[in-house]
Amino acid sequence: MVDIDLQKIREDFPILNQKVYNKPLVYFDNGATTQKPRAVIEKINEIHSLTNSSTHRGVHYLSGLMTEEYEASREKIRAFINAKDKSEIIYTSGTTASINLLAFSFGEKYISEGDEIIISEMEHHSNIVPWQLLCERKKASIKVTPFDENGDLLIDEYKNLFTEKTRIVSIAHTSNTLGTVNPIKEIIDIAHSHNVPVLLDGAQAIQHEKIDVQELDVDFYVFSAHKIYGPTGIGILYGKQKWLEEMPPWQGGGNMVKNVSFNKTTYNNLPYKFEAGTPNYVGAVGLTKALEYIENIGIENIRTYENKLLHYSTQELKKIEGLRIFGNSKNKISVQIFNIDSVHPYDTAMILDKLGIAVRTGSHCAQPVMDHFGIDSTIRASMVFYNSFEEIDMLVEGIKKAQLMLQ
Amino acid sequence: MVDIDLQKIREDFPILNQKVYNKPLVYFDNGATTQKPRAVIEKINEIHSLTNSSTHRGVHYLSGLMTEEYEASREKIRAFINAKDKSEIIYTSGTTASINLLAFSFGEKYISEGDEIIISEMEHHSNIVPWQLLCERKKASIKVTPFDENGDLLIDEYKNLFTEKTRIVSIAHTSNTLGTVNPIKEIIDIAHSHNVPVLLDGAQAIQHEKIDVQELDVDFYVFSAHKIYGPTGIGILYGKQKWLEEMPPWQGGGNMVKNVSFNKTTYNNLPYKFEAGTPNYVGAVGLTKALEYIENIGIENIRTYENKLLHYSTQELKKIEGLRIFGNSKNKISVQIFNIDSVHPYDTAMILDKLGIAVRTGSHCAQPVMDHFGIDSTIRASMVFYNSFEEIDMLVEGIKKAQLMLQ
Amino acid sequence: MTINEIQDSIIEEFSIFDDWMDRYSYLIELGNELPPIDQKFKTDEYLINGCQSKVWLNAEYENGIISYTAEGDAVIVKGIVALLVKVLNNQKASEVMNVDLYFIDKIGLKENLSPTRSNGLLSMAKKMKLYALAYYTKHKEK
Amino acid sequence: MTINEIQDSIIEEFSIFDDWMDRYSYLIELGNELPPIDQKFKTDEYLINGCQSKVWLNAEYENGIISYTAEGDAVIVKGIVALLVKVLNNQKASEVMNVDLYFIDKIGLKENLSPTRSNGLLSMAKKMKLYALAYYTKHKEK
Ligand SMILES: Cc1ncc(COP(=O)(O)O)c(C=O)c1O
Ligand SMILES: Cc1ncc(COP(=O)(O)O)c(C=O)c1O
Repeated sequence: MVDIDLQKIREDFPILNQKVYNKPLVYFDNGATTQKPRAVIEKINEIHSLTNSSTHRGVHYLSGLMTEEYEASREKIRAFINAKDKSEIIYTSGTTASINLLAFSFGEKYISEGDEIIISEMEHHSNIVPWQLLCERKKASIKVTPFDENGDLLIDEYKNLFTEKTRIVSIAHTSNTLGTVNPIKEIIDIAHSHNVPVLLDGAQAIQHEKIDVQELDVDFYVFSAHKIYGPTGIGILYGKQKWLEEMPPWQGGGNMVKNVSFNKTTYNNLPYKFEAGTPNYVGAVGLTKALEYIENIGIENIRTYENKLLHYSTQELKKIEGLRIFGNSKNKISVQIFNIDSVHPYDTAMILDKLGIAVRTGSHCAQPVMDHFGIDSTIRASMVFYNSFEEIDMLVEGIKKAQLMLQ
Repeated sequence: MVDIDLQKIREDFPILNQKVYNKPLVYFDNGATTQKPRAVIEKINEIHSLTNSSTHRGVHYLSGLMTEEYEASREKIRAFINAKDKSEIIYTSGTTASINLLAFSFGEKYISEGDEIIISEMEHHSNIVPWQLLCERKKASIKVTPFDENGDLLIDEYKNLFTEKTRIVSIAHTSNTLGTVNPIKEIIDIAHSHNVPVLLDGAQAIQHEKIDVQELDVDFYVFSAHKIYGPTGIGILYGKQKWLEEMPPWQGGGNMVKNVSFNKTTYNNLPYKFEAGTPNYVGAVGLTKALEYIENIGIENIRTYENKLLHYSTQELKKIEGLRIFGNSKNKISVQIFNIDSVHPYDTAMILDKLGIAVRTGSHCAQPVMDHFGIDSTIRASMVFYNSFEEIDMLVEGIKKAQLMLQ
Repeated sequence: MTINEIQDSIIEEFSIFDDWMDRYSYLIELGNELPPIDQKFKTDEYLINGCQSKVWLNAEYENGIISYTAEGDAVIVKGIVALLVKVLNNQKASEVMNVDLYFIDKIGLKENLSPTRSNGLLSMAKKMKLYALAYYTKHKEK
Repeated sequence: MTINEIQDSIIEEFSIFDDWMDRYSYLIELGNELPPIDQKFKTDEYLINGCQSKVWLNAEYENGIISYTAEGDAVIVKGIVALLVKVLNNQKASEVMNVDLYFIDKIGLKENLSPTRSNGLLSMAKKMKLYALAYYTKHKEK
């Protein structure tokens, strides 16, 4: 296994080579969104300058070209997660839209009064609120799998949540706060033993490890392009064909229909049934370039390197007096949420900002996680393969400086 | 009033200066999607290379910058359509998503069994199917305003469609096939006299004329960025505050909430209540650049010039024997749908394609319009301000050549 | 003639064409000459997916030999399917199902069709081979 | 002192600061010194929108004079609001409501805050002026 050539990689990301407030940028807000490699930036440029044209519609050269690229992207994404068929890959505008699509469409078909949905205490709001909205409409209810002090799901409690009313499990593959990589195979197997399908929210997983949806036997898998080095406004819903075939459409409009009349409208085949309107084909092709970039570096190399970042940052942060890391699972991505005794995270982050270090503060769209620890907010530093050990040192120095100023 | 400096304008659009099959590209598929000026392309480039960061979240410099730009874009869009307040501007992924948002959310609140929705016979599928899906769910029904042989709506028939069950009118500002610019002021006034709100589908209007939503007193207005020289994956729903305040959210997720707990979730203020998940902030800022570009040329100048293209193309196409134009309203944008006696439109388009001329064939996502004329499909040539009279001549020559080969 | 002999003769025929106009004219001619398909096959079931205009295709089988009838509503597309029929009609199903249709590349048709349209061409070819495979398998089983 | 005299003295004070660290240290000091707001005002009603941490603000009015109490959960932000209180506290409402807060630009605070944070600052200033306007209008009407 080769290691990461950090210098080369950092050259691939133009944004990283800049200064803010005259300090070199240290970008540790990758959990919110990742930066884009040159290959993605240039591809988007190229489309806009040379090939832009609406897909599936025109009979002309450019339209043919764009359609080909758009569909080749779908095939690329299929291969990336090893879906069985490319009709199982639905383009959406992001993870949030993917979950909303599913909650609506699955909900219309399979959820009725009294039914139950299992989620977890560590979910992102995007994997809570769509289900709450559904439950309100259908008078169904949500059951919550708790996590322990390390940030690990309590699988025994999860097992006990199943009843004959359970219709679906929707759980983060990886938590955007605690960083926990959940035992998804176990989660899926348990659900399947009750004949309940599983949605995995892969927003924080797909960029860190190899996903094989067939091997996992997962029913639905969702993620956002912008968190895996691709553009904004595009995301994926993977679903097993048997479910997608049965589910009704979510949005209506151009492209998702076969025949429209005022008496009877028939819907298009998969995946188009779920793709209404002009697609974000620029985003789709941009995503593909990002996936190719990742593959060239090697997702296993990325994982190995990020693991080192995780361990180094854990070790160094723990040396800081009064600093508490939340989320200490043994199975964790390279993200750290933490607070410092008697210092507001926002103050620390303001000072870090001035040092050129971009972290995030707040509840990270996961208020139940904050509630678990009885806090309002934390600092989050999320590191990826273009970050360095030196940057972690700078973070630690910055925190100490802030501590000095603030305490 | 200055006229259009065509040469300069064409230089602003890199894609136009290329050859396909060794012929200069003549792009007449603007109804499907428009090309992007350099200003838009470069702005997207700049964001990806210099400022990309998730909005509304980080406390750090880049995030602050992107948030500013993203919200300044919203203000720009507000000003462009003269909405009262920027909280009335909701970002969506496109016209289709805007209409689906509205159909769902308005539908949840105001539509119940037996209620009626008025649309028209010339709607795009994206303004038909969302209402059909709603009607299926709520057991409501759709009433259709017909159009006459010229492609003008029959306003008397429209008036007669109102009952005390009518809940909303949703009609194209401008038809994507017939090109008809509907008498929207009249349509709105009639609806309002029945206390019924109106949605205008502005997908084919916003790029051709000045819109003032307050002067129109329209309740909802929707459009797509990619049809007004902006990026894909971003669109707008304008809604009067009083409606948007009352309507329930459509999608749930990050950003659209104030507080999330498993017992009770409260929603964010407008516009965020309707914007779940990481926004397509790159798209939003790109759209703004497109609007600025349009304003620099002057929307009135664009309109005047496009009118000339319309008249010239009508005159020249009519000289072709056996060619029939569908849609002959006096109030029309520069789009032509037509067929040639005993020739399949697809054959003509294939030959035009080889001559470098990009037109569209098919039902243009408006099957009811095709049904009206008892046909399956037509050719569509949609012209905008970067097209030239010479290009129209080339189209006419191309059609004649095709006719010779095919008849 | 064997399939390959026909392919070779088509390649020769096309070699004298200078440009796409000649090719299209020839396809139009072929299209116009294609005998109509039986009305009962002009249903959705016989439609080929991936074509942007309508193409209906039917195949019959007798004594190991497969025969095709086809029709399209656009004439150039009809010409393309006619070309395929010309090559594969009345050939052994066992040969058709595995045939290498090298003539497509050689006559410049693929480059002459925009990608989505060459998809249409490939869908037709694929469907024809599938028919052959289906009949062959069915009759071998007996 | 008049509002402008206070603004000028703050500008002078800040002029000796070389960098953001000095400025932040000063704000932290101010923040720590800010007297706490009455507990009953620490409710959503008194929260200022547009700040990324919590800031509560209340104003009282007597004989044309407006006085402010404020608090924040983050100390630098509290320092910023303290600075505003320092300038506007116990001044005439009629002056506060139209005041030009030129000191903000002059002390390099706006450049020193990322745009969303300078928005927070501007929201605070706006809210304070709004209080003044509201009281002024209410009492004039009587
Ligand atoms: C009149 C009209 N309405 C709606 C749409 C749908 O727009 P989009 O595909 O960008 O969602 C279009 C264009 O496709 C249109 O022309
Ligand atoms: C675990 C998780 N789920 C869902 C989301 C929502 O993704 P998006 O905002 O791209 O829709 C995020 C990121 O914000 C996330 O981290």
